[in-house]
Amino acid sequence: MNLARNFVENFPCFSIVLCMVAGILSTPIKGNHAKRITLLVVILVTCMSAATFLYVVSTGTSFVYTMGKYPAPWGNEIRAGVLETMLATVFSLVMLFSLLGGMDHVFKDIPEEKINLYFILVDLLLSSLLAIIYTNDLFTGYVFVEINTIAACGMIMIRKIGRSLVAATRYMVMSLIGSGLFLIGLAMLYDITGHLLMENAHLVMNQLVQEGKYSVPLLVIISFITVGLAIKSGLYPFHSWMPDAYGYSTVSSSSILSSLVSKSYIILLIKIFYRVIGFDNIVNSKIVDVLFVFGLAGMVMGSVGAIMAKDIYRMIAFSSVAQIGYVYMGIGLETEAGMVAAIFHILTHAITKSLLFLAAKGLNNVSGRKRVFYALQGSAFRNPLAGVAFLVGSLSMVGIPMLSGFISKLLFATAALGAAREKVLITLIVLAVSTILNAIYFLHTVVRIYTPVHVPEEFKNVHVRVSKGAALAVFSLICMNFILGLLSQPITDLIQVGIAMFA
Amino acid sequence: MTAMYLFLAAMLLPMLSGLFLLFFQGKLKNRTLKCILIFLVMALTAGLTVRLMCFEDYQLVLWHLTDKLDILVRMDNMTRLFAGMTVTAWTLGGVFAFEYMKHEEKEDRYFGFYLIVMGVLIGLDHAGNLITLYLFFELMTLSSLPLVLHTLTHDAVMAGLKYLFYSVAGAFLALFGIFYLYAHGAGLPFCEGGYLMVLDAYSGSGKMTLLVLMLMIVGFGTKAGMFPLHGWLPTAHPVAPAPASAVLSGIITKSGVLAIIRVVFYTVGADVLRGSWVQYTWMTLALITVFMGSMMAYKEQVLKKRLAYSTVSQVSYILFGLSVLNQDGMVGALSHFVFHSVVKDCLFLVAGVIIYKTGKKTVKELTGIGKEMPITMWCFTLVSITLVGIPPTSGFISKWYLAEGSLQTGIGGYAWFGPVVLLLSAMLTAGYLLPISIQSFFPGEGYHYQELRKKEPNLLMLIPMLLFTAAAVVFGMFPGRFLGFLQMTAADVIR
Amino acid sequence: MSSVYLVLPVVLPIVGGALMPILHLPDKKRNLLLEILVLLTSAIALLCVYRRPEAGFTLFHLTGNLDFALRLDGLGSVFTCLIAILWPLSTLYAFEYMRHEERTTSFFAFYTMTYGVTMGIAMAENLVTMYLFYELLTLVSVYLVMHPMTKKAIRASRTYLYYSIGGAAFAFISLIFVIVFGDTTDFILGGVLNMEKIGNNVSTMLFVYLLSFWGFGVKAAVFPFQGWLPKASVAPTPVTALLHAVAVVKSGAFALMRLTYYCFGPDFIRGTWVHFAVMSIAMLSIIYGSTMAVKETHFKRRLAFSTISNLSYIVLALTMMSPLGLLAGISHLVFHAVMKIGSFFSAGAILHQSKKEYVDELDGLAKKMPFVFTVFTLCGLSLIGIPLFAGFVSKWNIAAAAMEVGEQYPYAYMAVMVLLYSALMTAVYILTVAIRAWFPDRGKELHSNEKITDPNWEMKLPLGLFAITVLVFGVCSEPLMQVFRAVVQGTF
Amino acid sequence: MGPNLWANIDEVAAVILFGIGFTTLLLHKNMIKKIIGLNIMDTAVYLFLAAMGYVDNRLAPIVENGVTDVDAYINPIPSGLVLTGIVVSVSVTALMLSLTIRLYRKYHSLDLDEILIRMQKEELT
Repeated sequence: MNLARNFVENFPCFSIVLCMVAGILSTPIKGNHAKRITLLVVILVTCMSAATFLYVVSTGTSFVYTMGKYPAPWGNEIRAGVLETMLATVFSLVMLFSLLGGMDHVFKDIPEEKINLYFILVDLLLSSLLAIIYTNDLFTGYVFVEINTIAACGMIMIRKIGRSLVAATRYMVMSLIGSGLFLIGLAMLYDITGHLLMENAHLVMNQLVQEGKYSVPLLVIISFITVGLAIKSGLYPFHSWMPDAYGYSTVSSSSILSSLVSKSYIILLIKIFYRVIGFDNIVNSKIVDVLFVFGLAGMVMGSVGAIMAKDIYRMIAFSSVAQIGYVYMGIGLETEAGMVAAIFHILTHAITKSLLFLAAKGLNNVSGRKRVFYALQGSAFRNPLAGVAFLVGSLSMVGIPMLSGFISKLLFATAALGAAREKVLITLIVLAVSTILNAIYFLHTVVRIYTPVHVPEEFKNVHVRVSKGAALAVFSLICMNFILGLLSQPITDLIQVGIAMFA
Repeated sequence: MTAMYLFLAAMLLPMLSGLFLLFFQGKLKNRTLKCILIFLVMALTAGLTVRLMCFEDYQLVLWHLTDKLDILVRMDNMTRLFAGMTVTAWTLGGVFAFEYMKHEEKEDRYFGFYLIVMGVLIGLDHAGNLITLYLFFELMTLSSLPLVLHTLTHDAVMAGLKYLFYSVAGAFLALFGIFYLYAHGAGLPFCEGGYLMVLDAYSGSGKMTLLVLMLMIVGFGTKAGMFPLHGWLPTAHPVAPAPASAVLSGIITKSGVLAIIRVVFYTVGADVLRGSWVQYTWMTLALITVFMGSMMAYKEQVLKKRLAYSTVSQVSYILFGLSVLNQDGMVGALSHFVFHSVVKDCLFLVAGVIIYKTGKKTVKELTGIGKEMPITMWCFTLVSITLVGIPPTSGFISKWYLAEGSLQTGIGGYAWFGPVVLLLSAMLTAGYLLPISIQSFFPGEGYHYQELRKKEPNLLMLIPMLLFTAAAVVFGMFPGRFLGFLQMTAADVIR
Repeated sequence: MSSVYLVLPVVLPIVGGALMPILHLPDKKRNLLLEILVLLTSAIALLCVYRRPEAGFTLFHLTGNLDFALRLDGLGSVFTCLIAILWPLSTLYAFEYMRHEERTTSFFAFYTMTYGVTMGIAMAENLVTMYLFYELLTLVSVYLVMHPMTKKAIRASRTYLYYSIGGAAFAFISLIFVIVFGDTTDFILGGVLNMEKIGNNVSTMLFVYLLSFWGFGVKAAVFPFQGWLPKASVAPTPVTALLHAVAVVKSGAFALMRLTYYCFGPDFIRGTWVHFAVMSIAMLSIIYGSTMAVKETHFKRRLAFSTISNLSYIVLALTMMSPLGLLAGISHLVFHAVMKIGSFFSAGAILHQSKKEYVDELDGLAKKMPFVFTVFTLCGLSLIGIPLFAGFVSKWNIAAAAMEVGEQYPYAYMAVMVLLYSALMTAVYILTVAIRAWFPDRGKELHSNEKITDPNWEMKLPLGLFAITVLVFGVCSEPLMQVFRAVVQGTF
Repeated sequence: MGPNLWANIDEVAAVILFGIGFTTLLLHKNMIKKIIGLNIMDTAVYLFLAAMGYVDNRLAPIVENGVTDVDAYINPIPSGLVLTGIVVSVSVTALMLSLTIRLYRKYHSLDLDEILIRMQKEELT
């Protein structure tokens, strides 16, 4: 038993390493094999994360896994609590489904010789994601953030069309600025605390706060770190790169990027809030209110952008701007309920967004790959599965009960009532407004794809047969959506437990 | 119980036979037979109504519409008066129509609705509480509409709509009052002198009640062509076929009067109004209407229109008589109601005869028509004199009482101002009626006697006219018992 | 009987409708099957009302203290009966009407699903469930609006979609507040708010009530969110009649009843600024609706405007915040359903038989199709509120309620005035049609040569029944009123 | 403030450098300049770290001729961080450069706005 324990405790670190190894292995071999290896790895990682998750839930405590032979406060640690493991599981699942769903497009979009490279990047990305989720060491966090960025950028630019190159560039620049700020923030943090491990830094931090020393540098540090990560995750005013980056890379990339990568930074941020600086200190420094305001702005402006958008991908991309706005709004509520809502929404959005991207691709395929809306007229009848997927995704985003979107809306709203008085009504009203905007662009598209008349002649009798993998992926994503929508109670409970474990 | 069945019979018999006639339009080919049948129905109804009038006063609940709303009929002097007048005028008008409608199309439709309205009116006259009154009031509006637009010329249809919307608007004004009064316990049957004062539900809401009463008076006054909602009358009456317009201004306008009587004297009680702003406004409106009506009539050249305007002014005599809120005024009003109905019926019938025989419409054309149809024009002249109110005709009596009433009120201005206006308008009446008969009998120069040929109508038309004329004159000569009846009625209404 | 049966009336039509497109049946078979399905559902629903299970039935547990649950209380039963009786009739009518249309299968599929969803609204035990079905109703009924698939229809359907979802979004706010500040989300006559929990948030609460009043009111087309309704009358008549006279809009009014009397509670709102605000909103929409109806010359759209004003009668009655008001609201809810569906079906029959859509084309048409026009005239008179017709009774109730409230807040007298104004307008826009049809101007009878007749029995039967109902309820509404009174006192 | 500032002159210099790099990366249109800015920024951070970790008159943390006393050496961790950081920044720079090359090949320009314009043109055609 005890042995089994220790064995399970190796899983997090092992899965990270496994991904890297897979990446290295895939270097010399051909695309097809790389694909198999990657899928295998992702599945393995999923299983391991799930196992760890169950294990942590059963023990009810988080565990720390020391890497290398140096103990704290020096060495380099990995920490696995309920939240981390759950996120890891969900992320790797979504990753798997996004890959499956977009597989045939990967082979279409990407030049033959580059395919194995693509899968290497995927492996790298997964490993960095896991690392960011698990890490207990700030600097490791930074390193993997960078790796994450590089991998993501590679996944965007691997498709050799002009726009994706430019998008990659802009993405790169933005996130480099972000990581620059993050790095300097870390450096200063290290400067005043003298620690890189989260617990120890936290201890010192509390001490400093009690003594009231370094209040100004502390504020600077918090704002640097927060702003840096916010920029990287594409909070509203810094979203300019998003639409192109998501809109023009191959579908798997865009779904992975939009649903996982940008979220991983938020998770790191939350982690730092709780485990390093301490949530009370964060609240005291008014930085969160800034997040709140930008979050609200994002909720509205993102949707407006989506309404303006000229093609379906950009529309969905803009909607993720809005969704990230939701998450930051939740964080900005400064309550635990808000945090729970935010994290739940991260899950919701991860699932729904990837579903939407896959669906959009499927619809776009039967519409002559035209990047215009009218081409989509009636496409849901040409590709029923994609149609249903898009329907479910949209409804979830609009927040129809029984789907995950409704629950996160519910959580946000309930959290809002617990928040500071001046935030209550504004939050609720902005929620309502952004719901209406969501309805406007998503349901408009739904109506369009389900309109069997005025269909452009050339697509009248286009029919596409969806590969089993894609079908499976879409189907299971839909199921996950319903599961989150109907059985949300245990999940929210777990999230609460996880946050409790953070402290 | 028998009363109930009799009443139902009296009300439903004409209605059902009317509906029957509507359903089988043009099926009954033999015209004579049809006319006889219709006449029988009307006569029978009249008989039944008279029989009902002979009963003691009674109240019957026909039906519970909801827990608060009852359909309730009631027999009292007011009912007797109005019901009696109605059936008489209606039957005679019907008889006249037998001949007149020959030159109109779709006479079956006409007679059908004519009968239905008769039934409705009987119901209206018997109405025993506000809601029943309102019910029959609305039904009357709707069912009398086809009579107005019977000719289906564009004017007729438009006039019909105008009539409809004015009446409905008025009815709704009144309905507001009914809502209000019911909320204050006015669900009970009418009773002489009103009962609202004594209810405790009423206590304290005096101001609102007055306002509501004003609304109701104006609302019901619409049917009676009272200013400001008189606009429909001069448009609607002339376009209808002559017998229709006769009963319209003879009887249907009076239903407005009845409604006001029922509200003021049988529900709220005159004391509530006496001396209030409502009474003054009411009197003023009545007087305005009296004067304006006769002015317009004086200016009008089309005969039927002129008569219609005259109706406007004459009916307001009645309203004025009521508005003074004393017994003499009441007597005057009621008597004028009877006389005016008789007279106005007769006048319209004459106009009808002229149109029927010669097709002449405007006053100018009537020069010398007295030579062609002397009897007709004699009727015309006599009743005109009555209407003007030259003693010893009936009109004189009623106006005398009206003047008496207004002098008794002792309200500074009105006391003498009322009679003055009445006098003025009497002169105007003379001015717009008598010249017609004069020029019709004395065409003067340039009238070609050689072209003269008798155009006297047949008996079907003559008899009604003659009867009306006779009535007008006789009432004037021997008013005694009739006035006694009226005084009795007035006495137990106004204490 | 066991509360499990409550699920059937909701689920049967939804599933049945969903299956329709899958088993490709020939029209005749399909219609038969559908009619049977609908009748069966209605039967079960009525049975449920007749032998009413006291307990509710929880479909499943959502989160926290939120579950999706069905239960029949007084108000719910009334609405259930209304739908259960009207739906089979209009389905019958729809068969004939849709005979020559395309895509009938999908049409009927959604038509039937809508039935189930509406049942769900009627039977919802708590606010969350009602919200769920409220959203679903939008989604299933939107196809029916866009069914003609003309550009106009699609645009109309979009407008409908945005309005309703938007409304729901605001209604959602109230849901949250009730969850947090109420003892429970279940519907309890007199409201569930917990004053301790509210504390000093009363003003916020009132504001939220206003928001959600508008939110749910969107479906009931209260001012200024009435825009979608006239647009939506491009839909086939059975839809306009049933959805925009009964199912959808009435669900809106029903939701408002639930919100006002079963969640917030009239006592909470009576006398506050919100009370007068909502009253004024209702009055505004009455005036707007009836005036526009007079202006409108397209027959069905005219009726749609009339629906706007009549719905606001119901809302106005509700806003009296008194038991009498609720009673009046319920009675008008029922009676208006009957008479409006009657007049809509007449309009549809006219459209279907003679292809005439505009009021000024109807001169003398009554001679050709007397039956339809008789029905229309009767329903019309009832709409105006002539005594002896159903409409009068409900209007009387509304006025009575207003008068009662007027004692305390004289502002309510305004309500009666508005009522009478709109009654006059109703007279104008209904009777002009009737008179044109029965008594056309000379030489305006355009139809002397056209072959136009009354429709066949499938259309006539519902029409006749509606006309009869209007008359019957007009003459003896007392038994029904007793039921309603029981509902209002919560003793049903 | 004055002496305090002088005492931490390295950190101050680092922060100023960081600012310069940051603005260059953010505002310059030219890709190459952006990259240079990026490097300046990173270097600034390394300077900051190094200055932080440096203790006067001690040796670099490399064990020489057997001196194992901890006090003989400066704090090794910052140096470690710097090394790691350099690796990261090098790789990032490489990536950026490769991107730049690709962009240049495609649009024959290094100016980002120019590139955007040409891209739109290309899509229109």
